[in-house]
Amino acid sequence: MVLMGFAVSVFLFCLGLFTVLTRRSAFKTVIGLMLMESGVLLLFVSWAYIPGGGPPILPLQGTGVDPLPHALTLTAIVIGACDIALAFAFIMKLERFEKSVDVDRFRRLRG
Amino acid sequence: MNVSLLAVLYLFIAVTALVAVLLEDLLSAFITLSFTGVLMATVFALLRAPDVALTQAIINSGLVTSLLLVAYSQTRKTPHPPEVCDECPSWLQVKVPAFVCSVLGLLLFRGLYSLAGERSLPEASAHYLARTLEETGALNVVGALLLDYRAFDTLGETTVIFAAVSGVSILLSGGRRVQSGHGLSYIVKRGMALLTPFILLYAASILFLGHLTPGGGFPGGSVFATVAILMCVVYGTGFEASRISSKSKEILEAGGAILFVLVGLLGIAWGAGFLSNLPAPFSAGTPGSLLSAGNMPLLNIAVGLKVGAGLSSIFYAMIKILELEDD
Amino acid sequence: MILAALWGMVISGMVGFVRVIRGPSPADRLVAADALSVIFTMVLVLLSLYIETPFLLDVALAFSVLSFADMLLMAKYFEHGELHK
Amino acid sequence: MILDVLRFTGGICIAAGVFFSFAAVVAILRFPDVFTRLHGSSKALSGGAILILLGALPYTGTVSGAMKLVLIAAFFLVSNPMASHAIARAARKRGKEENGQ
Repeated sequence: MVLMGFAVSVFLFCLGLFTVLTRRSAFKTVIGLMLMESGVLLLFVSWAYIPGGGPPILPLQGTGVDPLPHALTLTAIVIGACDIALAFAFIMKLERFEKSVDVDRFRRLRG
Repeated sequence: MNVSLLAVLYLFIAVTALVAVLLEDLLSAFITLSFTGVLMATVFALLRAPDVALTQAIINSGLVTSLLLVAYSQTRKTPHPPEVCDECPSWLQVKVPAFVCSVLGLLLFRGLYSLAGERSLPEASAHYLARTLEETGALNVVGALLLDYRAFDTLGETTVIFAAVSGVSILLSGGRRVQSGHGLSYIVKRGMALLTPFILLYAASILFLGHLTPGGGFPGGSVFATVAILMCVVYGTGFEASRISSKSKEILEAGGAILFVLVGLLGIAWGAGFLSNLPAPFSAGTPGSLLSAGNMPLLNIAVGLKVGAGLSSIFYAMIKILELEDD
Repeated sequence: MILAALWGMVISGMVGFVRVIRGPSPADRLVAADALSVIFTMVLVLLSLYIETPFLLDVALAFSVLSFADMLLMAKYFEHGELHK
Repeated sequence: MILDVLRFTGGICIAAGVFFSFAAVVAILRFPDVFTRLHGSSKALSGGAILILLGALPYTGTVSGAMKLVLIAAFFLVSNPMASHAIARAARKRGKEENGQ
């Protein structure tokens, strides 16, 4: 069961990477980044599950699941949302200057 | 724990993600992606992570979708490029990236396979689960981790939010401000007027009960930001600007940061260290009551102010830009 | 009982998702998204009954508020073509 | 005893709600155009969701859980028709523009 979660999170990560590598629209790139982030979140939470554990809210009945990855995941979700907002701001600004959302066209960004 | 239900949900997540990547139409891809978000929230709920499920359902499947829609609708005049590059040779388009990704996936899965053995609580987590009530007075262990044991991390995280808000505001500054009162239809306006107080009350309940039930500053602040987004959508941008000006958002956000740091400095003044909770003058109170867990309600309010004002000002900065004067 | 209802809602969600994939126009997809957001909220409610964790009702309520906001945003984007009018 | 009767009634309500939700989904899949799909889905799904929420009431162990269920039902009663109305209006306006010009 844990392995299933790992498999899906690896699949999401690789699908996101594939999207970033192949798609030309900048929005699709952002979608790929979001999928990669989702894969990592799923990995953390599925790893934190302990069979038979309850949610980490006191008072516990029996044992609880591992609360530490939950806290890290919560932080990662909020920071991921801020990242994505910043990415959109970049896309909107680039669209205004380059008149395109094609990632291949953003030549001036090449170092 | 129902394994087959979990398997079906995992499969559904994989299918929605695949469809979101493969669909040409971006609007449908965004819709599908928000479904991936809520299915992941369901899986988190099934894996007994209610805090993460709440935050995921609010932020990753709700707020991010609205940001996607706004960014897309602002750029929809430019034609969107074809899915894959025409000039490059065909083997470079799909086959090589697919091969690289599958090899990477196999390696990652092989690496993770060794983690999947019999799992027991690590020492630190067992300590948190056993002694949170005594050391912080809070009932929500994840909230206590965020705001007591690792409060310094949370301060850093609010700094990241501040950096993102200033980045978005600087990038999207300039251009004319659009203030229009053109919203949705009359029925939606009246219905929204009926709903707004209840949504605000619900956001406040998530925010203030963060140390007792799942919730806290991050989800609560995001629901507050949602109210600003809804007002902006339903009544037009002019109404939202007249009610909550960007100046007052700035003041709220700065106030959240200052409150967080002041609560931390109070711990130093007591000689107990930055952001210390129960060793400082805060009292644990009765476990389970509203005013318990020392400084955690204060820190929740600070984080909620910061996140709510920050996310709504990001949304407002995105929605207000138009073409530059010369267009 | 609750588990059977949960399965029924998950299967309804899967069937409705076919319309999101197939829908010829964006409006069809919007309609399907509106329906599916309600169905997923119900999945969360039934799940909270199934694993006997009343906190999960919070997740369902929050998701219903957020999906409502998203639907209005999509409808407005769709009606005016752009958002700031 | 009385809880058993309530739970039995609630179970019937949940079954009816699941049936209506499934009918709504079939309507989305089978009906020919946007407005008939919206008609089928929004009505059946509002009713089905509220039936499920009311039927779930005796199954929650706590009073606060039951209050939250009532809250979700009330929210759906207001918000779901509003969203459907906004979508229908937008689709009609879009359709007019595309046909007119």
